[in-house]
Amino acid sequence: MTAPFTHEHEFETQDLMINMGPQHPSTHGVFRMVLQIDGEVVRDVIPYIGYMHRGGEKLAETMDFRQGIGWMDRTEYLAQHNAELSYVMAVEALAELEVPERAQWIRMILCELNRLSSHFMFTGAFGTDAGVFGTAFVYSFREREVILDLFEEISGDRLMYAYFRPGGLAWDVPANFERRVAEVLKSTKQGIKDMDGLLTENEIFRARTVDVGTISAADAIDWGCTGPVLRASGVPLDLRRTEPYLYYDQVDFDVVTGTNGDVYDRFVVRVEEMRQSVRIIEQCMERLRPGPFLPDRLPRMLRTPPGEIYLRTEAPRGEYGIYMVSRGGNRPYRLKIRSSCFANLQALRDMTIGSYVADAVVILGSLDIVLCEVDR
Amino acid sequence: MRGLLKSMGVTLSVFARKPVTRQYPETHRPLPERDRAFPLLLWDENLDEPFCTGCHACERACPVECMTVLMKDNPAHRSQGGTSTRRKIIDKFWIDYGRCMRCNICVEVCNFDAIGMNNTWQGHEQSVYDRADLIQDLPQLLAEHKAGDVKPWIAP
Amino acid sequence: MNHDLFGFEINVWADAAARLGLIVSLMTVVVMGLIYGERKVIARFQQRLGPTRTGPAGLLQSVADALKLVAKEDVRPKSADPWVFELAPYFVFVPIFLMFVAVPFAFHWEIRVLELGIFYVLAVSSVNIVGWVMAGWGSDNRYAMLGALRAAAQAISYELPLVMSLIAVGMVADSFNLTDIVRGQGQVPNIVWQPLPFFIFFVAMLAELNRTPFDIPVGESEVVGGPFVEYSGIRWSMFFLAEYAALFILALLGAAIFLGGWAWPLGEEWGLPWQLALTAIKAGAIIFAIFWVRVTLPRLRIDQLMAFSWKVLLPISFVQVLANGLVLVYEPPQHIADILLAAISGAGLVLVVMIMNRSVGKPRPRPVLTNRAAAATPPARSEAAR
Amino acid sequence: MTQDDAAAPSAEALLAASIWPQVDRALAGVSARPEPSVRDVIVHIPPDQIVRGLRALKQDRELAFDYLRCLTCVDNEDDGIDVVYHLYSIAGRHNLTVKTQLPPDDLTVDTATSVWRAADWYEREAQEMFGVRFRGHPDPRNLLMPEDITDSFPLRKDHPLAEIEVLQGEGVAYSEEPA
Repeated sequence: MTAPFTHEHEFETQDLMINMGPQHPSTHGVFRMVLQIDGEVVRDVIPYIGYMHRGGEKLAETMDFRQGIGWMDRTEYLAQHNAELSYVMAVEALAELEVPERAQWIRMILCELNRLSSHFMFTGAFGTDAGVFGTAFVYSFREREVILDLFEEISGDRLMYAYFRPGGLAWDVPANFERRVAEVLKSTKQGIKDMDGLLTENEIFRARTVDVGTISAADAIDWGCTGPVLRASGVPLDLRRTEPYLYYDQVDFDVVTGTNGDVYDRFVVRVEEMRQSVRIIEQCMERLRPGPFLPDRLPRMLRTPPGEIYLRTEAPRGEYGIYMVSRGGNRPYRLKIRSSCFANLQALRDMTIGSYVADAVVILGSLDIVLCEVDR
Repeated sequence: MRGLLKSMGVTLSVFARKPVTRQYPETHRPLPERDRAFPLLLWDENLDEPFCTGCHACERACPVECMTVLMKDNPAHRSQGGTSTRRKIIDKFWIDYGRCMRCNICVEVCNFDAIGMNNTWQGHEQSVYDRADLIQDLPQLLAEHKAGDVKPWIAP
Repeated sequence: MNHDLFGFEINVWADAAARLGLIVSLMTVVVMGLIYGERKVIARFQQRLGPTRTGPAGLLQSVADALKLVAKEDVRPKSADPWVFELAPYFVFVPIFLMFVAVPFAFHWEIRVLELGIFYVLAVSSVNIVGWVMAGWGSDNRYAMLGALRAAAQAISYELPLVMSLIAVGMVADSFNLTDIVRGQGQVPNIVWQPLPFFIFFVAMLAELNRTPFDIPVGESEVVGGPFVEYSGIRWSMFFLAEYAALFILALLGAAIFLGGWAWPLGEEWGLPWQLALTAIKAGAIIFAIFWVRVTLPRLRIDQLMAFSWKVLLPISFVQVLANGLVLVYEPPQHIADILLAAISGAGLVLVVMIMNRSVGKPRPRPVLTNRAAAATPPARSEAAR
Repeated sequence: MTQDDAAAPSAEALLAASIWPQVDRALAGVSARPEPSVRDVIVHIPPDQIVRGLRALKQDRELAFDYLRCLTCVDNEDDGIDVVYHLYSIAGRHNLTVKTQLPPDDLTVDTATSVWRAADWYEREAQEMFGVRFRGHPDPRNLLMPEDITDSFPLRKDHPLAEIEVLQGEGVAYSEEPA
């Protein structure tokens, strides 16, 4: 721990150490940071993580590939479909499974819907961090709820879907899927409009976020940031575009990048990404055809040949990578989850030093961390 | 100032909308057919015995090891002078609902369609004062389907 | 000066006691109503229902809350300063009650008519900051400390524009007596002549009440409730009683000083119920606006908040006072004076809005959308497929 | 972690078509051994040269591996511990996996934080989870685990997983695996 240092004013002052978290309301879970403040200005930040560490990587080594899917949900509880996707795609790549077309389209739709629900969660929580009395939170939860209802109709659970399987899906979507997606998208568009109108142009919101927590593109790359945090700095790194998986190379969408890399850009990039997700889903719905959702030949107990793969997909918070080492058998020899929040959080210290205490909260909110994913 | 007025306009327009709140304990949202609450065992009405033969498939597949299964010879089997076609049948079965993570794997691995996920609100509303009360034994697991309260959805 | 409240002669002390009792009971009922009202209104702004369980439509929610708070354990941290900690709520609470004395509800329907009513209200109201700082200091908690210092800085900064805006109105109304000010608005309310002071008053009121967007002393997401962070039970509820009572009183003051109180548009001849209703409607409108602002706007940061007070509101309120003084000293004909006052004040309001717009700047253009990513290097080369 | 048996017969051809020739050129003076894999090429570099190799990969103008995706370890039990670096170049959009094998008796490697700051937390995590010491790391405290646990490395294969206590069954003690 850095010793509190004194520095010269007209009179001698000592910096105040403030312990923010793990029970602080705006640390998004159990994150803790020790702020060293001089008046209202943050001199230093020491982040502490690990309160949610459950040894997930060790546990995953003991679970076979089907059991592991349920575990992936629990590492990323706001973008479960995306987390499952990385895992099952890693298994598919190792086991050389062909995934039927219908399953791929459905996966894409669900992942994008999940991105919407996750970004709604972000906009809501971020509004609360910026000091809107719950309104942004309630608006975005209203929309997220609609999406979760759809997920429940498809997979049976509201949060822990366990719906993707190596090779495809656990079962087919219900018959009224297309109608329901159209309904959800209609409500979602209204929700994005509400969210946008409530915050994006608001002068106070802009005063709070513009040029706060700025990080340059070079720094963001050096710290290993991904996702909207990196794109807000102007780096168009979107794995859906740079390393297309599923059928992302067959749909038309825009990679959203900001210009300044500040908190405001991170917010508007996410709002714009939500619009792009809606676009992607609409295109996917047009391309969705009936067909099988699992390969014809699927072993009862899936085993993979020895090998290793680092499989990454673009989750709402950035690159969600699964490094899977297989030595044969029905479970991974080693599973490393490359969490996007973990890397993004590293950059927090750089962003926060020199800003105000109130900014520290907003900057942390703009990273959109999920502590379960950070600590695993 | 324009942005502030726009924000105020958004909140005012929402003021005029209908509230979306559901009064939860009184009005339940209709659950979809596929909803997964907690696993329960199914009752074979034709033979008046559980479908479950105690084959341990679900117990072995459970990622959190929340199940305990014991089988026995079926006293109602044909060879014993009964009518049942099941040579073995479930003797004792426990599921710790407090540990279950509702992943649906037990339903998928079951060869007899003998276990299903409760898809009713009673399945979700399981609050008790003691964790030990969440451990369900065989009669409890069978009761709901036996009484016809639950029609679990099992993936085709 | 001392009007008879009940229409017949009674002992002075009995009269005082009766008035005091009236205040306390009125205050309690009003605060409970306000809390219920706020929860319901904010719920509707958020497409929710608000309290529904306690009593019909949740009407008894405040009663239930009060009972809960009274029954709760009154915890004091071991390291807190016992006297400062325990006395702080009273220092917040009592000044708010004292403010009630001068507020006119209707014609001849106030506790006391004070010649310098505005000064009295402002002087008394600024005492409660002592209580805030005591709460923050006595709690021995760094969040509380930070919140208390923020509260002190903010209260002092916004006290000045508040005073200046009311002085400007007092100049126009030619009196600091609240009753006289209200009576003088029988034809036209002061907001028409003095829109800028009304704006300053409204903003400063939000700051004095620690309401969004000026709720940095209690900001939940930053200092977790600020000075109250260590309080619980009855002491905590006293802070909130004081907060809502202050909300009510300042709304009444705003209604009386700027919106014509009970006098406009009905005049003095109409009966007491009408006048009370007018006051209530106007105060209610101000309170609704406060709730609306609270539910919509994010919180300002401390430096922006300070800058807004010292660099915008205070200079411009001085200019307003100066302009009013010039107009009134040279005594132009009545209608020209009126037009001048309104025009200057309106121009000032426009100026404030322009400054606000300018300080924030134009909205940034939408983020960059690239359909084909910038780098053209094909990725295929990097990967060796097995 | 070898895959010789699983590699396709034309491993050389695959490597030639991959990014390996450029990597080979950039890694002049570093003894590197390539290995084709399911997706990205793996390059093995001995531990004493690893930081030199990584820096060469980052600074090479054509390759420009400016982005450290992930850093982790794999416990190979008797063969020591692999440290695995997943690199990416944002401008060139190519990937590379770099591995270095640490012998079990000397789990020490130079820190990569001097190349990418992103390695900071990854190395701290690898250090507490595998017991690999990163020489020259600026802040080698525990990251995820309590600060006083420094002698136990949970992600190693020899670290036991806690038994699941079974609370039900014939008496509470029922825990044997049924036949």
